[in-house]
Amino acid sequence: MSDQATPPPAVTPPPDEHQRVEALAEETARRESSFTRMMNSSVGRNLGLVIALVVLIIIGVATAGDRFASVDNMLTILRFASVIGVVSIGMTFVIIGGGIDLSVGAIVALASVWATTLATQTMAEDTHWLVMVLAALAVGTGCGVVNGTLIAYGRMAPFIATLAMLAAARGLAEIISERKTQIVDVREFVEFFGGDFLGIPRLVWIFALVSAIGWVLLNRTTFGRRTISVGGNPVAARLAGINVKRHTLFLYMLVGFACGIAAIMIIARTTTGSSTHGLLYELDAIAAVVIGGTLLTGGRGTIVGTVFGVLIFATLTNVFTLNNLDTSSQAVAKGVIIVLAVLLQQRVAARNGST
Amino acid sequence: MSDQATPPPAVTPPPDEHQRVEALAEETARRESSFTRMMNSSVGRNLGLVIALVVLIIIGVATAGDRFASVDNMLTILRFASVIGVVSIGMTFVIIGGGIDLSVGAIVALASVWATTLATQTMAEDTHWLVMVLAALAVGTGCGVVNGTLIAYGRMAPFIATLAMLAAARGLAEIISERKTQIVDVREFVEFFGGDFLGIPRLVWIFALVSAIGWVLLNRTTFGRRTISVGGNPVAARLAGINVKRHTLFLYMLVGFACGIAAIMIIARTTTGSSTHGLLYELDAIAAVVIGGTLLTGGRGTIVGTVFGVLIFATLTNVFTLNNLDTSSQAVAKGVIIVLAVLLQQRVAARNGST
Amino acid sequence: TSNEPEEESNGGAAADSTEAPAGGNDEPGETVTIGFSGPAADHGWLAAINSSAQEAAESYEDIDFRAAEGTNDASLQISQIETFINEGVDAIVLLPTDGAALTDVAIQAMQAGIPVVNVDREFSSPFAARTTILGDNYGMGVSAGTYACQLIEDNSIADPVIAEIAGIDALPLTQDRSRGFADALSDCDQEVDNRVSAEFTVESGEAEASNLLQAAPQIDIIWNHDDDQGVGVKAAFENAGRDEFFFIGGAGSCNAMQWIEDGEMEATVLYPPTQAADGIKLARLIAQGKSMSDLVQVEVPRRTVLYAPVVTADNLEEFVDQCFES
Amino acid sequence: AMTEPLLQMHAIVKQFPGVRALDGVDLDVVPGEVHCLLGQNGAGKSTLIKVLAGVHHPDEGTITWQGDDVRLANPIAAMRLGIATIYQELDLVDGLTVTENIYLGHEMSTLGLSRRGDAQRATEALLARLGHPEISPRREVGQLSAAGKQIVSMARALSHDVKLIVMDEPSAVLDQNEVHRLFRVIRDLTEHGVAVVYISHRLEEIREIGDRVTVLKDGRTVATGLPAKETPTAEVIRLMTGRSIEYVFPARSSDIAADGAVLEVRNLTRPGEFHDIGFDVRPGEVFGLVGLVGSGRSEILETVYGARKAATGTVSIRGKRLRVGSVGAAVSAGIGMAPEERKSQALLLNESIINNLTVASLAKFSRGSFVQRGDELTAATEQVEALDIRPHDPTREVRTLSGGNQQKVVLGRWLIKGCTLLLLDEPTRGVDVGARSEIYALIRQLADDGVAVLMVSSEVPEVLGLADRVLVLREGRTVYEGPAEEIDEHQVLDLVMEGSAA
Ligand SMILES: Nc1ncnc2c1ncn2[C@@H]1O[C@H](COP(=O)(O)OP(=O)(O)OP(=O)(O)O)[C@@H](O)[C@H]1O
Ligand SMILES: Nc1ncnc2c1ncn2[C@@H]1O[C@H](COP(=O)(O)OP(=O)(O)OP(=O)(O)O)[C@@H](O)[C@H]1O
Ligand SMILES: [Mg+2]
Ligand SMILES: [Mg+2]
Repeated sequence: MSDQATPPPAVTPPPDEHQRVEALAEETARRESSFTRMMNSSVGRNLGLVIALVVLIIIGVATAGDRFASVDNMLTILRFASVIGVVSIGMTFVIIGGGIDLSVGAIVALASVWATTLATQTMAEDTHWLVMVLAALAVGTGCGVVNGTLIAYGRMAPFIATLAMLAAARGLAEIISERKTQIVDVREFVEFFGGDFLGIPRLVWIFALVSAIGWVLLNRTTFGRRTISVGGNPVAARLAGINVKRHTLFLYMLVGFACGIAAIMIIARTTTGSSTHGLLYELDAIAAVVIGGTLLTGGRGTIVGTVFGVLIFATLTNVFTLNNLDTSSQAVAKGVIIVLAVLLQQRVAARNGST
Repeated sequence: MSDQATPPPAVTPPPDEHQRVEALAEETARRESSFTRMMNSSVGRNLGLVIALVVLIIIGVATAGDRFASVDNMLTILRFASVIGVVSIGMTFVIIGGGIDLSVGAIVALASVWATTLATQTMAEDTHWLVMVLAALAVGTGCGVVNGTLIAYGRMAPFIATLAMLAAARGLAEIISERKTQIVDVREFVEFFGGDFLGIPRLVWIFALVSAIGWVLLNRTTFGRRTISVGGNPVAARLAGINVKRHTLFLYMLVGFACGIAAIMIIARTTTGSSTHGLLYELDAIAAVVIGGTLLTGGRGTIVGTVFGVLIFATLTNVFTLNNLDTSSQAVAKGVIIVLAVLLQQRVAARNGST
Repeated sequence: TSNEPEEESNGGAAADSTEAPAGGNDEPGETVTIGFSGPAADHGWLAAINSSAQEAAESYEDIDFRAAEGTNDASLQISQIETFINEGVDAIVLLPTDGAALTDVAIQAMQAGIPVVNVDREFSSPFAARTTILGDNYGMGVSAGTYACQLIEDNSIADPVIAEIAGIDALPLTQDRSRGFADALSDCDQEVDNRVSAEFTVESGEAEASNLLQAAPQIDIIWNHDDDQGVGVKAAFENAGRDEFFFIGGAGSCNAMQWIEDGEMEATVLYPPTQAADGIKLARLIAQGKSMSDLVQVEVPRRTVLYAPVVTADNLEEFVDQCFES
Repeated sequence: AMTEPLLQMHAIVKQFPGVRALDGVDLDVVPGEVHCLLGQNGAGKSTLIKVLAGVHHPDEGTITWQGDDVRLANPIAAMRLGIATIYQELDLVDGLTVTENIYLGHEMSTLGLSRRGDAQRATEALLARLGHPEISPRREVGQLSAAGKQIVSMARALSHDVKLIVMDEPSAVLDQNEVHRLFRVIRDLTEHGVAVVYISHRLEEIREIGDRVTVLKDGRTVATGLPAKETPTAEVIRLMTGRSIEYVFPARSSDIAADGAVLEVRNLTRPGEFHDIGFDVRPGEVFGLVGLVGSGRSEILETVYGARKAATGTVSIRGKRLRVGSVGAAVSAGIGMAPEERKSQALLLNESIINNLTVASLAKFSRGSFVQRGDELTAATEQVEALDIRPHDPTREVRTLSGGNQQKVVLGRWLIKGCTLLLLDEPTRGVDVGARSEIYALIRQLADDGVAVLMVSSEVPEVLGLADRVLVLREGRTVYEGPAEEIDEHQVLDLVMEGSAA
């Protein structure tokens, strides 16, 4: 700085070299644009998963032929995928938001039991099925509020807070149901949710709907974008004036709500509410989400990836059963396949420079 | 900048402004030094846990009197704590190192089955018990190698890699044992590990030993230091010349080895190897570690905290049993107590300005 | 299984859970503390086990009942038994998560002078229990298999497709049931064509069954190990609109009995959870030094194996009041 | 002839556990001025502006905005008033696109649905205004260079309808040419009556862009409203540091071993980053890499260090070839590196000074892999004294140190290990005048002790002043290599832009 010497020469607007770099970047982009576009589209980013799923389907057809390829079987797979799928969509948001929820399975159980005891005991026959629906959703969201409050405002580690909820919710479910399976005698309910629409089970429709809404929510709304910032860089989010605590609370309410929906679906599927519903959903859901390419550290993830993750696991189970594989071999195969799928996904992603 | 001409004057160490700020800080530090020291000692940092444990014990004495306070009961608690305890120590390292291992329970099962089938089938009667010990340790470490390789060199998310191992290891355990419980007829083995030493069960000695070694390893060795660096800031660790990948591999080998020890302990405890051993150990261990104040994000944690975490859970279960609380209420109570313990721990920690 | 040439009594125990035994055994005696530990009540049948034990205990004011947290972790259950030993209870009723794994601690109890009543899953040593009440898992499979053979014969089904929906595969009891089923089938030169295993839960039952139905487009006979998961299995049948097969159940829940009555189920093989109640009653007798007055022996017999009868529409009313809510 | 003030901060006090960061600060800003905020590391500048941004709440003091007192409960409140802030630590979300980052918190949306088209266009306009139309609004911020991110932060500030923009060391990651571009934007703003609070450790910038200066020391205002153009630099430094530093570079030592080079780099290439780079560094020599941001300087350093894999070319230490892409090999060959981004690449923020100092040389302080904590402590204490790292308390968590002292810790790490070649990437980024001259002296001292130093800096004068020889890069290619004396700042600037002018 020194002397009050010569002012800097009027530098003519220097063509910044960034122009070069980025221009170069742009150019490269343009050259392979169509390809790149595709690659950066959700499908592209999940190409590895697509491949994995396709391979699975081929195996299915090869080993089980029409028994696999039949429409009925496809619907079976989808119906099976739909319940855990809805939970996984909710889980995706929590994980992108930098958290995790181990209590989803327990919440599903509690919600299912609460809703069905309403039907079977409190009001007996004359329960309108809407009451059950509302009960399930309310219970699920309620549990989410508790989780969210403990984590956002009580500053508890999500893992431990939701682990506590896991224990508490299942216990409560057992107490309420007196450990008896609650059979639903509200036929309208079962018929409505168990039934088909345009030849496709309503459960599958619900899953599709939830996924679509989830996708829009994550990619097209301020809530979704804020979720990414809260998970990716909470400090920046706060500096940007986002109420991180409240947003976190919302995230756990969201997954709780999803569990409520899942509870309704499972009641419809099994015609029962039970404290044993949703066992180990937490692991299945998280696995689907992570296989789908969402980072457990938060800040990155896709709904499409999660849907693929769910479908892969569902198809896997189905193929195993069709081939009459015993549980143990299934477990081993499952482990190996998870590894292969993820490695494949990584290699492909790396090749496309995405991730 | 200009005049590079003038020679540099002997720059006298400048009275940097920090002198004030930091001097002040130092002063404050000195004032409460003794207190601070204590607070930063492992015990201090875990004061909240100490309190929680004490409270539990008081409750135990109040509700169950001598039935709780008796030496036998204490040993029962410790014996129960020791198996999961050993696993938790290993888990502590992985988590501080920035990872997680969901496969511990499955590895324990596989190691127990492998070791016992060696004894019951391959060599029948004349197996020397050392063979079993070695088998268990080898299997555990081997699984760790697989986990570590997939995570460090295959760049898989620890959660998903170890989840795959969970499935695979249990499946394998079932296949090896043909789903039959393997009864150990090598009496020396059972008598040695099941027996007492100085009136205290050898299982408890093992737990104590493993904890002590773990403490030294974490706090007094280069390995421990590197673990903290790797978990705290992998990039910095790498640029400081630490071989992060290899270290990560070692961490998973370590927890695998711990699982091998745990397998030996559970064989001694149950006189059997079974594919159902170690069910849900992953959750229990992680819960103990996290309750113990270790950050799931890595870079921070204490062995002492983990030990307290383990003891708290074990005592909790024991107090429940003594008061013959029904399972469901126990689950609910457990959830509530976890929350209270953690919140307490946080408040105390906050008050001491630590964490 | 025990190689002791001890006297066996069949069925009796199952009966006395409902109708109170004759004689003075129900008159209050000295108060005895009985510790009970069973697996996690994670499905209906086990829940019924716990509750029936609870009820049996409450029906006597001279029983001080202690129930430990149900668990599937052998290690934890061992520590619970140790706790009972430390407490010095008068008797222990134990339904082990795994018979072999709990044997040593049971022996410790016996050596500590605490009689152990072994329920359902048998210890690996005869010295581990004062008396043993077994549901006969192998026999259950045999009954189911035999009945299946009979169905095939009566309905003269040509090369029938037989499916099995097992319970948790990792459990020895599931293995026994499947083995019995297979053995019985082989007597009429049949075998299981499709097999899946659920987890005793309604949900898993539904999931596995719906996949099974896809695996086998046409089925003649399905044996489902457990009526509790059977609720889900039936839901799957309805979802898929399939009912071409004979549906045989297991355990004998009230739901199953209802289905049989409504003709929605062919039969179910009884596996009464009341054995826990029997366990409590016997434990009380042993602890009070009484005998089973409705037996000739002066002492409580060493081993009781519950018979696993097949309940069909024909003999339903015999058994319907033994059913358990799940 | 000042109009009535836009902002008045009076007697602001902010207390952190153990630290009184602000101890009665006054600041007043009038519309259309560039108000420079000066002070050493830890003086409280960032804290003050965080108070102004509603991030920290002052323990005492008043804030007056356009005449009326205000309480800034949260960042939103400040934004609503028209105060926008560019923070020192980049405050962007890697997972979001440029557009999304710019409008984070005040998204363009209807009923929660993003209006992506509008935002897209608005972003393009903003970036154009900043002279960076080439940055694609759709690009993920994680893919931008440090400089690129800084541009986005600026666009973010401009995206608000602002009366006052606070810039906390915006030039730290910018090269001269970027800085001038930034200044044009600032002038454009002030012409429209927007006020700017500008923080920087580069005093020459203050003189160029500033109107008035406020100096902080020890969390107190020691001078305010000084005319930026007139006040002599020496005076400013004296106010900041409470002493007078001749702001110059230590003399070069004449005796650079003419013999064998320590480091030999031959046709080093990483497509897209740098091409066919070759040079030698001899013992006792300070060798500087000059170039614009993005010219690949960091990449070259990181490649020499093995943190990046060279596509082609070789790196040799004392004639022995290094294994490609292995940091371990480099370190054991005696190379040390102080990377570009201190916090994210070098420091274990939650660890003590000790652990940070010894992390690279644990082997040295361990017997049979048991850490000899005694030896460790002694060595660390020595370094702390030698480098005058404040506080002189090796057990302090590095997180609580100021930028300058953190940088010293990073250097100390390699001094303790003792290395033959030291790679320094932006060694004085964000470091105050006092600490700077100390670090300069330290670097020269190392060289005189026979260490070879390879340094990168975006401040051309710094490189020219400190280095014996320099290598000038343009677009990843060598355009000049030779003694530093034989080339001056403007020649360098011409070189790095040469040809592309038009
Ligand atoms: N969050 C915090 N917690 C505790 N102490 C803090 C915190 N933030 C800043 N400090 C302390 O307050 C003092 C002022 O910090 P500040 O960042 O404002 O200085 P600065 O002038 O911005 O320094 P630099 O020029 O390096 O950015 C320093 O001593 C710093 O250690
Ligand atoms: N993480 C990244 N992803 C993609 N491109 C990057 C990344 N980091 C840097 N680049 C690009 O690589 C080139 C060199 O980056 P960089 O800015 O580090 O060079 P530099 O000369 O060291 O400049 P600086 O001194 O500011 O670091 C630039 O074009 C930059 O855009
Ligand atoms: Mg600052
Ligand atoms: Mg750089």
